[in-house]
Amino acid sequence: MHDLLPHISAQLTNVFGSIPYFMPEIYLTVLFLVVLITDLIFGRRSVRLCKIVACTGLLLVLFKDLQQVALILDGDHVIFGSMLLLRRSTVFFKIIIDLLSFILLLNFTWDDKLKGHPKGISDLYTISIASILGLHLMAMAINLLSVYLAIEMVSVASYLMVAYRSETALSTEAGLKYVLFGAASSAVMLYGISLLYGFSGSIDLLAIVQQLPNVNPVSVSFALVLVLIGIGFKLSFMPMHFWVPDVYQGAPTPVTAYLSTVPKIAAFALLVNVMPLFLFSADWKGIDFGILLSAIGIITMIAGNFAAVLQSNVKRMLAYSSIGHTGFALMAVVTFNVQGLSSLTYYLAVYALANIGALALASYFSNIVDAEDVENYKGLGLKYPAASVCFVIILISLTGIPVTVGFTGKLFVFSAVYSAYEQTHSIWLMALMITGALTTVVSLFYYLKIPLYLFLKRTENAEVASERSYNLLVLAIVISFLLVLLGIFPNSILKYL
Amino acid sequence: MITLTDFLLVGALLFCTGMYMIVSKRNSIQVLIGIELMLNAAILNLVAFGKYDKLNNGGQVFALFAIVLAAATTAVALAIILNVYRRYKTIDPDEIKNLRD
Amino acid sequence: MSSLLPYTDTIISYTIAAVALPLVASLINFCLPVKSKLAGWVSTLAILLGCVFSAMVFAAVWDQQPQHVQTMWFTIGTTKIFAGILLNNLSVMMLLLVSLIALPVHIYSTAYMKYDDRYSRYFTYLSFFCFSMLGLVVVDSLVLFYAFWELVGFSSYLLIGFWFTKDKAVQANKKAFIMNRIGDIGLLSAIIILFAKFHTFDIATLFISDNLVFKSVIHDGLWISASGQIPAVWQYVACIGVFMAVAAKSAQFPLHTWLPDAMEGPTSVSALIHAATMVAAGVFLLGRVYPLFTDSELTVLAVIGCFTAFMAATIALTQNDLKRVLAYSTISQLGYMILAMGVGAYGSSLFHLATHAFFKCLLFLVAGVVIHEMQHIKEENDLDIDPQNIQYMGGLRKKLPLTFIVAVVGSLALIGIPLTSGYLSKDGILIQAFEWSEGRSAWLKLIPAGALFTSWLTAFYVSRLIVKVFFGEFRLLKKYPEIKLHISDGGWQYRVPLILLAVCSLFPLFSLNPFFYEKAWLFESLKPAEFMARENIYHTIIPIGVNILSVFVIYAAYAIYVKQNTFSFPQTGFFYRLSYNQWYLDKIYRKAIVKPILGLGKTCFWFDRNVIDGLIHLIERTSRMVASLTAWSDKHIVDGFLHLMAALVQSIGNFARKFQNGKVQYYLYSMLLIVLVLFILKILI
Amino acid sequence: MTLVRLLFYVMSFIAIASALYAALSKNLVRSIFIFFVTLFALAGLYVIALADFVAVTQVVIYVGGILVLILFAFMLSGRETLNVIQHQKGKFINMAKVPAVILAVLFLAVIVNIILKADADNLPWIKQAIAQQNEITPTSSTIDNIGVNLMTTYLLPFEAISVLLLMALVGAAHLSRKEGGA
Repeated sequence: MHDLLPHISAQLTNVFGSIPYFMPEIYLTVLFLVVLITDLIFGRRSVRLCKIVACTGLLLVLFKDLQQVALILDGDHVIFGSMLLLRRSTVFFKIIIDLLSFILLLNFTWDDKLKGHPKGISDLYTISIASILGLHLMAMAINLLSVYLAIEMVSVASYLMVAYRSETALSTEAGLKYVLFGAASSAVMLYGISLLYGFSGSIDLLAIVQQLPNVNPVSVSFALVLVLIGIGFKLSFMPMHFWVPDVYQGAPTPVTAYLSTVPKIAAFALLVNVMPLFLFSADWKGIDFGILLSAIGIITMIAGNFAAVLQSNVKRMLAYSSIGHTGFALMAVVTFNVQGLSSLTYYLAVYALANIGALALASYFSNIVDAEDVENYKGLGLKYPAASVCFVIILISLTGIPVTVGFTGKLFVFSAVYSAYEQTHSIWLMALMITGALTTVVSLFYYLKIPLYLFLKRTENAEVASERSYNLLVLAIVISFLLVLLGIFPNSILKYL
Repeated sequence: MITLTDFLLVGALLFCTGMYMIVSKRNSIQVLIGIELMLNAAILNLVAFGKYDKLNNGGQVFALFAIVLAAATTAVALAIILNVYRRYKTIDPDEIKNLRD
Repeated sequence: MSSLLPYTDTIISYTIAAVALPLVASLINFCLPVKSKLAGWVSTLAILLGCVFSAMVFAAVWDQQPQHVQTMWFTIGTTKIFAGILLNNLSVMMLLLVSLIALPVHIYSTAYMKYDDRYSRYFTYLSFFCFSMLGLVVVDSLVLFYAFWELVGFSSYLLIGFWFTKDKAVQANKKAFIMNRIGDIGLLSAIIILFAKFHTFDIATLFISDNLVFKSVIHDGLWISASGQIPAVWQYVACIGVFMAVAAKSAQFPLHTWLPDAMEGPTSVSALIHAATMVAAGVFLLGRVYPLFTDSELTVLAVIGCFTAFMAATIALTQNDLKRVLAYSTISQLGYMILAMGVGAYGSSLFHLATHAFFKCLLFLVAGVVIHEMQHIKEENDLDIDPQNIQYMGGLRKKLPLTFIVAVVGSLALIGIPLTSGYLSKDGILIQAFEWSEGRSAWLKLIPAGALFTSWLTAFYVSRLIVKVFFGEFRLLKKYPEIKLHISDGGWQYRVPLILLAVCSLFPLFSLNPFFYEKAWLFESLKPAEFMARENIYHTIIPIGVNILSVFVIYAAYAIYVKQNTFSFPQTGFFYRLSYNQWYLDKIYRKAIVKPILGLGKTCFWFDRNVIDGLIHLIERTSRMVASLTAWSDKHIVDGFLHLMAALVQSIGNFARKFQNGKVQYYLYSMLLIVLVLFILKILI
Repeated sequence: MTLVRLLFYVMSFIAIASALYAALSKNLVRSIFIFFVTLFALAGLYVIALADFVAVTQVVIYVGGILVLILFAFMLSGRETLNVIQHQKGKFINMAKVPAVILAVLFLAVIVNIILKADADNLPWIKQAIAQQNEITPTSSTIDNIGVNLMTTYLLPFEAISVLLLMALVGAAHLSRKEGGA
């Protein structure tokens, strides 16, 4: 006690000084409590109310995020005793996360299957708000403790969301697989963290980075790889991707949309934050993480895209494709430079937008004609032209064909990697680019499968379902419009990144 | 004097026992116990090194957080396992494979 | 970069208006109900206004200072990407040409598609196509160029498969799509290489004002320019890429096969896209990136163009499907344009592009009328015939007089008979090809010879077509004597476009002097600076030689196809009637001239039967062989390649999927095992 | 000194042996109860590592919380669950387990290898800590120090974890309650 007495006031000043930089998160915490209380007071009839509260609250948080843009003009801020870091890229990641989360929260009640959940979905709002708080922490964490805590927070929330429809077998099965895989990964990660702490005597990333060169490189590599497993579990890159198809398929569709986008963005933000751990000087004798990540990226792209070709369930196919996209985004990470970072942000944002659109349409078709498999999409294109055209646009964007924003996203990543390649002439970057181009072609095969079934295959039954999910349709139209618009004017976003 | 390496070795043994459990046990609850073992191995490491971090207590505080988080995860996992038992009448992870390629 | 002339802004806004109007029309039509008849007029009005704007732009820019404006589009890293509009002679010519051709086609379509269930969709697509094509010709950046290139392909894809309930249309659609993708890959790689080499996408900087490409040289296996040097192989790859794109879009060997199949689309679409505009995009691309090609690469172009022209012409000889014959003739004519590019006749190539657009569009619209009427007969009498098969036609000139006249004009232009526009442009190509081959190796002399021969073949198949359709007896009537015919040229929506295009196919639009192609104003503005004046013998010999022989060939065709069953001239014979109706009173004239001519005709006929027919059969057999060879390679090599790819993808996919057996512990095991192996390797090594 | 050393070996032996038994046991209930022993032994080890507060937390949360939770879990789910879960077929050594054994043993070899390579006792920061007397001695009390730290340096995680626990509570309650119940 006496050792710390002199520091207490300084520490407290630090804490109070940090609060202005922490406003969105404080709002989120309050929002969490408000939603929770609304849920408790109004019980099962509170779905609408919870939704309204959660969405308005999130808009407020978004507003606070935007205010933070002004705060970072004078440089980076380390807050709460080196727990969190607020910097330019973090703020943008947070804005993207909140925007997408807002769409996703709206989306929850639009899926008939999830809406029909007998226990009501107001708890889902509580859980997802807590999860968004975790995502915020993840995007800012620069301390092993905050990293671990944030990952766990998001993970626990995700387990709950996946298993949420407890009345269906598939949802619980997905939940079981997810929780076992996730808990095991986080245990492995914690072991790695404990070793890192042991090797450096600190849980602060910057202090660790300074200490690590004094330790045996192989040991350090081992600890780092174990930490990477925990992050990789959230990012779902090879070999931590095995859970993805099962979980995405089993989870309720809006939850799949949630899982496949925002945690991924936050995890990339986290990976960027902890990147200093993986950068070593040239005479480093341990594992070269640049090469390791490149190899992982290549294998992930191949595994995801090639396996997707053979899928018939739409959600499962999108799951594999999201693995492929992770591999592609990793490509931007391994450039280790600013341009790579901004292209990564852009790519992730547009990927997430398109993926939400695709899953919203999957929800839409599941609502109106109970179609889960590509086979069931036969001939729907003419009966539901608007939705089908949107689907095509969204898939074109996911593939990365021009005029849509997916193309510019891929182009930025490629150009970032290429400029890095021109400096380093690393064969791995070249291999990444080649794999990226190749798998983009491969992805055409499975993405085009959906339009193929929608428009070119004939179907016998001609009836048109009367009940329609207009909300989802509007969402899809807005998203596809955005995708095209941003594709034509890429600078409108890019100049801020 | 008990060296740090001794603690680390004990931790390593526990970790590998836990790992054995998570890949081999035919019962989700035992898999969960395996995970707890792995967590405990990590906590042991943290505590052992924490001895040399008197001022910041990094290791010990981390250990506390890890214990609490383990409790939360376990609670969630058990809730899910119970639901799985209701639907499948088994909690053998190997038997629960409706979702597959 | 932009010019400071005061009217620049006006010109640019006119250009934008011309390009954007069809897009607006397309969007409006998309919102209209499917069967709304308003759609046709919206599109037509848009293209009409576009045409006016294009004409104003054309008048302002033609032979004047090129206009170039651009604005910052976006930044990648430190590279700024600009977007803008580049107007020079080439692009304003294309701008005007496309809108000018599109206008009659739009008018025609309002009648032609009248009874279609998806009338407004058709115009949505058609306007969208016009927008993409117009955009393509004015943009200044290779990136935008590529985007519009894709859009052109996409809209053509929509239109070919417009009747997607027909299985053949879907197949044709797929084929066109795949072939065009191959070309797109080529174009994309060429663009990337150019960007890597010169760090800009700007067409003006690359090829026109700074002409970086032209200033770069290939030396010692390196491609050198001010911005650095890279291995010369990239230059070849870029050229191959461009060529792939050209070959796919402009249907050159070996990527031509999609075009004849693309005739499954509505005929008006064939007229606009697959005859006049889209297929010209490849030639236009060549025109844009012309400085990229070195001399030897141009020779390759010439060889391929010549071969394509020849091959397509031989195939056209034996086709019975009306549109198919025209499709092959299109391929053949595109071959001429590529050939012209290859021999350095840059101006002639583009000139031919312009003239060809008019007369080929005309011929397709004629085909549309004929097919429409045949379809009408078919439906009215409930016959089981193919309305496109020329074997069933004949003698239609009496039923469709206007169609017949314009068809003859179009055909003569296609053959290249004097007084037509085709004569001006095509003979220019032939003459320059001969000039080019001067002093080159004997093998290269085959190129102009081949082109010359092809032009006779052209004369033959075109005459055959016309004769079979319009002359002789109506063969269908012979087969089913009881059928009734209620056919006519159609309403003004048919007549006006036909007349308009027919007038444009004659010489006055292009040159006041009907015989010398050098005098055509279009050519004069496009020709290279060091153009050889009219000084050598070719300028006289070739036109005369070509045309005299062409006339014989036309006659031969006539003789074969009208009179094939009789040796004496029946009363319906052309010369017979000619003499009876006009020269009957003049016995001397008849005895002195007609008899010898008839005698000559007989000799010719004998010659035909024994020599030309033999030749034709030989050619036919050869072309059949070529065709089956192509089919075989399609089936075994291309398909085999695709199957191999599919199998490869499948096996990799299956490998990745093998891990997904649904058992979560297995997943964990795999994950841990991979980490373990990594470390065992790390520790041991 | 030797007594502590002896205690360490005894505790370690108990911890590892009981963990192994829990791992190899077919009977779930037996497995859970022997896991108690492991946790107690580990708490002892924490005490030896001079982390008394962590040791107490371990006993309170793990033994008192998690294990009771696990036991409750299948007690609540009915008698037949207990029977189904308890009875597992198979021999003590099963061929199907061999890959798992190989994995675990090889992993152990790798970890031991890297631990020995790291040479934990001679790490620079530890030497520095000893030199600066930043080392917990058996006489010093750590609890107040931890308390102060939790309220200052680790305030953020401390608050964040409360949100996490609340969320886990809401979620777990949602999942376990009967359908149709409010």
